[in-house]
Amino acid sequence: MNYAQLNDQQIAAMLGAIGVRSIDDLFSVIPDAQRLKRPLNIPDGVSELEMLRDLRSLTDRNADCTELVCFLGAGAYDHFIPTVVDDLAGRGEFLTAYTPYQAEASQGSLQAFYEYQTMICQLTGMDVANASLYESASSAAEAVLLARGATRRNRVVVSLAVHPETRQVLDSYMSCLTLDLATVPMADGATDPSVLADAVNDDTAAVVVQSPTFFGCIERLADLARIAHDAGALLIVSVDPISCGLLKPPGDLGADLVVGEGQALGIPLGYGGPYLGFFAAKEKYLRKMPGRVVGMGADAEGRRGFCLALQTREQHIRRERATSNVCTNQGLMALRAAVYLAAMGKSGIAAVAAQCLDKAHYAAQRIAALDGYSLKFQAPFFKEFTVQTGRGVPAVLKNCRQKGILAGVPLGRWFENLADCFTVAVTEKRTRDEIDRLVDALDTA
Amino acid sequence: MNYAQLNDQQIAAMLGAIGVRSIDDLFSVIPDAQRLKRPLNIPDGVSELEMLRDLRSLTDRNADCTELVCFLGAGAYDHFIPTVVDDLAGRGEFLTAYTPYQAEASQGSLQAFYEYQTMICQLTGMDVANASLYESASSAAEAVLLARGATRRNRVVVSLAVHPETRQVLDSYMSCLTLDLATVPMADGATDPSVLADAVNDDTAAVVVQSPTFFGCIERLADLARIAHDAGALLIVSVDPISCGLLKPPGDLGADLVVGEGQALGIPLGYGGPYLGFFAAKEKYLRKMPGRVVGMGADAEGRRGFCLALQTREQHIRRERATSNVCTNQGLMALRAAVYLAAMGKSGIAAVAAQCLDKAHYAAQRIAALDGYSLKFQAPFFKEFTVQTGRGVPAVLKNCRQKGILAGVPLGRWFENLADCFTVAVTEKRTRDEIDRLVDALDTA
Amino acid sequence: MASGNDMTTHHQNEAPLLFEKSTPGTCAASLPRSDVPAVDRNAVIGADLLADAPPQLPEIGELDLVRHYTRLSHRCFSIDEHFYPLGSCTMKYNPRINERAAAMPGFAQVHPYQDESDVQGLLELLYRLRMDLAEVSGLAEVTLQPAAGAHGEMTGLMIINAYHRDRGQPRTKVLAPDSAHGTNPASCTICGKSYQQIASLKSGRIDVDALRQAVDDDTAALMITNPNTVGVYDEQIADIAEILHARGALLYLDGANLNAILGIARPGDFGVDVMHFNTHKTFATPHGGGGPGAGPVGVADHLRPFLPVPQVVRRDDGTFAWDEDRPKSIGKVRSFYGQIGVLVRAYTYVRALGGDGLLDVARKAVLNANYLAARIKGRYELPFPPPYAHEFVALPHFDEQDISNVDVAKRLLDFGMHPPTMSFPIAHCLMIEPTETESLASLDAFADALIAIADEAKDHPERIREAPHTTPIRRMDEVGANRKLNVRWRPE
Amino acid sequence: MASGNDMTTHHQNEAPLLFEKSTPGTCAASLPRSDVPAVDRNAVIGADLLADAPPQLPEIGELDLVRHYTRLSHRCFSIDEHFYPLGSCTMKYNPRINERAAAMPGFAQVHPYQDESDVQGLLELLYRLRMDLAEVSGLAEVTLQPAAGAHGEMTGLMIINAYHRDRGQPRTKVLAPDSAHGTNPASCTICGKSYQQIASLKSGRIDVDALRQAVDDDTAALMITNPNTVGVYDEQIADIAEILHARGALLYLDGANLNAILGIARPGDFGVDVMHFNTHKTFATPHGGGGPGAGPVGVADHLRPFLPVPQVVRRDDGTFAWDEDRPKSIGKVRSFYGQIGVLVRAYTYVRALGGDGLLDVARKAVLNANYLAARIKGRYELPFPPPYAHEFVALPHFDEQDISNVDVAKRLLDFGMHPPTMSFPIAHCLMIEPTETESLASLDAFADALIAIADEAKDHPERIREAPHTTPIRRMDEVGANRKLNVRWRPE
Ligand SMILES: Cc1ncc(COP(=O)(O)O)c(C=O)c1O
Ligand SMILES: Cc1ncc(COP(=O)(O)O)c(C=O)c1O
Repeated sequence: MNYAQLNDQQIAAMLGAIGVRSIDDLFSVIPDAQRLKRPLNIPDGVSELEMLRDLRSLTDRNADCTELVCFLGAGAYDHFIPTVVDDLAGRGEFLTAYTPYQAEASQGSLQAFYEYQTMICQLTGMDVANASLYESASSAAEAVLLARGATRRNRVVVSLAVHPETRQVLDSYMSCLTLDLATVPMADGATDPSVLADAVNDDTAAVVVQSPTFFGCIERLADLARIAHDAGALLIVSVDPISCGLLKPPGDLGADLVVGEGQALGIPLGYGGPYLGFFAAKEKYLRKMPGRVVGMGADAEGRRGFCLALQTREQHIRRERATSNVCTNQGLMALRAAVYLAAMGKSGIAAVAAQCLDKAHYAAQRIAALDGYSLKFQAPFFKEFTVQTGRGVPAVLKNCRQKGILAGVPLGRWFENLADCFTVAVTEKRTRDEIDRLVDALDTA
Repeated sequence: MNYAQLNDQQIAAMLGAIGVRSIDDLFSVIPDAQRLKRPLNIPDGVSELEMLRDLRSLTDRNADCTELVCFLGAGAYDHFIPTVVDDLAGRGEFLTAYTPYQAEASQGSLQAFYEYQTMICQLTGMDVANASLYESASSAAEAVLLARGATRRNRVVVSLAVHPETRQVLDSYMSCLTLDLATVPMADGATDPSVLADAVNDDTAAVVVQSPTFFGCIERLADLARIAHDAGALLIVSVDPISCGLLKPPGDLGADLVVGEGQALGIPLGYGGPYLGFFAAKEKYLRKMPGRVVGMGADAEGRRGFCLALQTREQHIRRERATSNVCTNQGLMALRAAVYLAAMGKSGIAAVAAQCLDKAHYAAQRIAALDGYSLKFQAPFFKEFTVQTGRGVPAVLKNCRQKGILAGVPLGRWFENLADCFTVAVTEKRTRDEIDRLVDALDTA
Repeated sequence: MASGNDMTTHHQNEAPLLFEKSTPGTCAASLPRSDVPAVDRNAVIGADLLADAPPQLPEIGELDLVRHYTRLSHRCFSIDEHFYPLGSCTMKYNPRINERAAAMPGFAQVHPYQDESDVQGLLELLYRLRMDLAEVSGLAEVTLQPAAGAHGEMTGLMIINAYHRDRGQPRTKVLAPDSAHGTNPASCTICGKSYQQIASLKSGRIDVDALRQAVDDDTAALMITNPNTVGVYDEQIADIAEILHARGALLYLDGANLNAILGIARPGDFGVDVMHFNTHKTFATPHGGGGPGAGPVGVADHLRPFLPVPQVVRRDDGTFAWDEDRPKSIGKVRSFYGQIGVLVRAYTYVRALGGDGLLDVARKAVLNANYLAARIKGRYELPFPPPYAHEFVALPHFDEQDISNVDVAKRLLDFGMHPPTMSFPIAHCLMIEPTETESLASLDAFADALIAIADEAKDHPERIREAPHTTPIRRMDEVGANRKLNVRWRPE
Repeated sequence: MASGNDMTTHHQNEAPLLFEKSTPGTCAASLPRSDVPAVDRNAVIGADLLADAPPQLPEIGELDLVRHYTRLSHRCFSIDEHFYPLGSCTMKYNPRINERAAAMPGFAQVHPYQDESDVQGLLELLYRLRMDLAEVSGLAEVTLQPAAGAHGEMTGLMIINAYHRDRGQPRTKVLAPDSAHGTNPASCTICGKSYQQIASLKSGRIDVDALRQAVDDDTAALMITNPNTVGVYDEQIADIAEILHARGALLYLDGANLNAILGIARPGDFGVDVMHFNTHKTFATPHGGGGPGAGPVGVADHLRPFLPVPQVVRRDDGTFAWDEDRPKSIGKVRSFYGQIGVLVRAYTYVRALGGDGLLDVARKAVLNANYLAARIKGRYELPFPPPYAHEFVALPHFDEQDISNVDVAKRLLDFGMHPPTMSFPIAHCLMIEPTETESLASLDAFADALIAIADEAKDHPERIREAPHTTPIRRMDEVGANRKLNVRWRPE
């Protein structure tokens, strides 16, 4: 394929207008020694039909969640996505627009992002939100950087119950900086408040927790907020946005910064990306926030309009003193989340959350009643829970997979002491029949 | 699901504004005896997720041409459709617009149809074209009605080499009218000119032929036109639009009216519909054409604009004296064809036609070389040809199907004397490897 | 693109024709290189049959093609963006899930001549839809074959024709009230019937006395729309059926307005012998800028022998099949089986809503229409008394200012709303059908706009007469376009 | 919707906020009824953890939702409709086939924790892309993990940091020319590096003497863009690399402008140690109104040990896997593996074009830029001498009329064209990158528009200063919006 649109006569005329004899002449500045003297070693281009065949030959070797029954979670969830989300967010005008620097030419995307920001605030109970970051883990890292700047402190305390990949990413981000990262252990699948209280000191910039935790348990955020705030530290909460359809939002429980993975909000599993990092904060941190923020104002004639706000925080203006280096964000994913949230609305999000709760508890009860399986933790959970089994996790999961069921995420990879555990996530999309099939498969494993 | 958008308070307020107490009151005019006193016996409504599951359970029981290799033709062809066709013709603005009666609100669709009309003329070599009819067979019937009106004659001569379903439809249309339908036999897969000459008389309104014929053979249209015109009859040609990428168009060979199946122009197989009946004519029949026609003109300020032209031919104005009863046509299919033709362009349509020709001939040669198979006809063919076999057509086709190949359309259903034949269509989409697999499957059948 | 007209919006820039953008040598599509030997064309085809040059189609690169059609799409009003209260057209929301359904490869990528065993799921879908439509209409059997409403009318008339012939009484006359849609008389002509118009009463209902006088032994049928095109349910319908049946004539129902009575009253129950459905009205399949639709036809028991072939049936073993065995059938009215993709959408709609949901459709469609009527009453003449069914007729009475219904329609465009149906079924009227899917806010905005225009008629009549002001073109000179016909582009 | 502003176009009608359209009780989505018992929430969760009420999200029916976003989409400029010559952003055509590729269930519906055996096709795709990018860049190994260009910069700097540490020589300073993109210095900060700016010469090239002076034993790296952001290929690059390497420092290439040298010159061959790619520039993945992109990072051989984990690898048995075994790795920079859907698009683009096609991209991108420059030369100042790479900088010199580059940009909107990049990399400039996918007609229309504006600056300067005139809003008061911040809606 070739997407250029010039024919030979046109090229000749253009070269004439430029005043050179060949396209090669335009590259004359590149010294010979710096040139590639052979064709790129990349297969020849193909037509659309061949390309589709190639892609199909690749997808044929993937087993996807339209064929399998997915109980995997751990940060990526098989929630239902209304058809309108694809159709509306997929419109070419949204897809092929750039960042809305030219406000007058971008009122559509700007308004959509303003509405997105608002809905993220409504979900999380926070005051303000940005227009997206890459995904949850790097958003958590950005939150830590904000906390460091806001407190001028250099220690960060992270709960062991935070997603291990998030902790890994925090590690990488912190490694270049003079920032201490301390991890506090957990009790019953959630942060142990007494250990946390000991770990937090007056050089602590932030406490980072996740709720529900990586193990599915709901954190008692109010207690954790008190501990953080008592020490002058910020509480950073990574939250499952779907859980906000049912649980008290972190903003009501003392969180200073709320981040999280927006994938659950209308974004396909996509093998892990592109996803959506959302970022919400108390009002006072607005000017320290990373990423783009859309504001509402007026045009020269006083009509309502939208534009990027607080650009002076950003890299293209503030350069090395910017609040973050982020430039390209996840605009289209934020749009998807916005369409999803607007489609669901107040009652829809509550219904999704309620069904997750009911179905996860139905599954947990039935699994716990099986011989050789038990629930690892007693703390309340929302849509995901940790199962312990003496039957050998890999064998159990493999048996389920053979029956077309993705039964859970094994924990041994990250936690040696939990090698006999796996987490099971149950979304509103799962049917009782599918859960029963899971239970049967586990039983016969 | 429910697509209404009113809540109870709104309904109450609306009833108040109307001055009735309940929605039931609005139906008070319907006498009790005329009412249905029970709920409709249609299953309860379902959510989107359940609906998708239901649809999936149905499609799971269909074997489609993305899994099978399709050599079926006979009026519906598995041609390549560029991705842009779906994306552009599928845009909501096109999809959910009505017939462009309000010109100022419909410049987009009007221009697209004007361009479609032009490209149909460019393809067929005709002067004018309408903005679509239902599909090829009813278009042929409309052409016959035009010819009857134009000649005030009452006999129509149809070649046996015209698609049998087209002939059936002509039969139905004619059966209510005082119109005689005569069928002329064929010689070597095409219309027998000497028999045709005898069949045409001075009450003959039109001669209807198809090229390539149902059996794949290319008609000598110039000869047929001479016979028709000598008797004062019109020549109506149903043409494969793809063949016009390579063969002399009917307009250059004397056709008065050209119709055909536009499915090959970017429309999916779709089990037979919705398809696209195109209709082109010599200039002098413009005012007698059925269906909508878009014209170019100017607005009040002299800018170029488009509107429906010659509406006085149509049913909403002329009622029982309209040129046709057609109202809803195949607008979106015409748009698909337009996008397809514009995407392919002059060189693309020539390349498609050339590959059809080459691949069909490669397949025909290889099949003819097999033991027990021969080509039924000697006349030149384009992308489709008729194979004769002594091995039993049903068994042969079944064997191929078991190997994932849809080998051809058996002719016994329509022609007793051709029960040992089937037609094979080879589009540009088929690979040499697929053809070789077909040949192997036939060989081992 | 960069026209000299500097103050126009970017949406209003000229949209050049494909042909004006053509650049030789460019192409938006690509094909694999051929992997078979090239034949000698002169040898296998013969020079006399080969074209001298390929057809002179435009040549456009992919980006410019995308821009072209994206821009054209922005020059269309559509349900997806605008309130679209076209009377008798039932411009309800076209659910996106229906589009997804129709695009599934198991429906969209199936060849019509595949063996029945390859398409059991699709045949079951068609069978279910056939049964659902029979249930909705109260008729004995439904064919899914006709391509649109008018095609359904023709099919119905062919069936009626065959029925009378079969009884040895061929009949030539078909009646319809003056409010009938233009396709009714046109379909009569295409079926070789003579058409006779029956007067309507002031109330919009049919003049039963006139009907009684018109019906004779040569009357094949009456075609009626109920609720009719002025938005009135004609409760005389059972009597009308009786009058016809007494003389051996049949009652044909134009089902365009079925939306108003879904689940409430069934044509089969009030005496109808034949009817067509418009899936693109009642069952939410998109209009596509003109089509495709689908026009299934339902018939009472005595007409079943005459239905088109093939019919989708369920065999005793539970499999689904096409049945050709109907000796008295009128035959086929189109190739293959029907507008399958449209029928898939209709099926999805019916099943998603369910029986209760369909009833709710009728109730809210009627509520919305009556509410709109109530809101504009006093400012527009409503020639027929309420309550209305799903639509109603309004007359702008601004004659003193020389403002026509067309002017009002064009002015509505400036408010971002599509006008109602114009001058049908009575002269100078607006025929308004809001449908059940509109929100109260949209209804109110439309009523407000109509009232604002009525006000404007006093203060700024020229604004209305010169409307529209804000569309990509100003008012189209349709007379001029018809006088100097240009229906295709040609190189200069 | 029916605003009082009667003369505006329907595209320009107010677009109310979702929240202003909210109607309690309506919902665009539907869920199956739950088929499991409802739990006692207070028992299993506890009242203290339960929300008192659901979040106050807006409540909208499906039709109004579709209308809302359709309308918003009409209020965006986009490549699909407009010429969009944003310098340094490479706004080329985003092929539709790439969207189809990314949507295939085998890519889009896969969970990141599925077993490798379930995703062999996808892993092979990623592996191929990894190798293709290495080939394009001439570097030893590529990671696909970073989420965008800036994220790639950060990843690259982390790698550089780890490298110096590993050699026992931690270094704190990073240099970059003054024409560097803002993300370069910002990425330094996020990686704890101090940032030092190096002057550029009049020719747009880096001042090598200044560089030589700045490089010391604490210099971790120089970040450079080549061709740089003024559109000039800096042929000193090999010398620059030598200067750095001589002092143990590394050369980082910001790959934003890779489009200009695809298949012609490779960073790895001219001395680069680390670079990032922007798939959403060079490899035609859509910008999506801000993102997502992807920022793969390539490194020379000596930096491979430090690449992020996991890496997609091909095992000896021909299967594909994620390799975590890289003891000196910087770890992970994001969760899971990267922007997979974006990478699928990039793969599709690379493979569809092939090696030759990529070379053709560079040649035509450079041709188009130089042609545009030639067309406007004389009317706009071109501060750097040609030939240019894929982009160039122009200065509107209408100062006498008090017309700024921003005014010109806004006026371009009235011509239906998106403005170039503004005031970067030098003050008051327009930075213009047409890309290779534009037709000559589009280039000419843009040149004509710029020239028309230059003319207009003499005759009607106010038209420019007051532009835009034709967009949904007139010129936005950005200062006011920043002064009175409103970054979320709240009920009155
Ligand atoms: C009352 C009535 N009858 C018949 C028709 C014709 O139906 P179709 O357009 O589907 O052919 C219409 C369509 O507008 C109509 O409104
Ligand atoms: C020269 C240059 N470097 C870096 C970046 C940052 O890349 P991204 O936006 O993908 O983070 C950009 C993007 O605009 C750029 O133009």
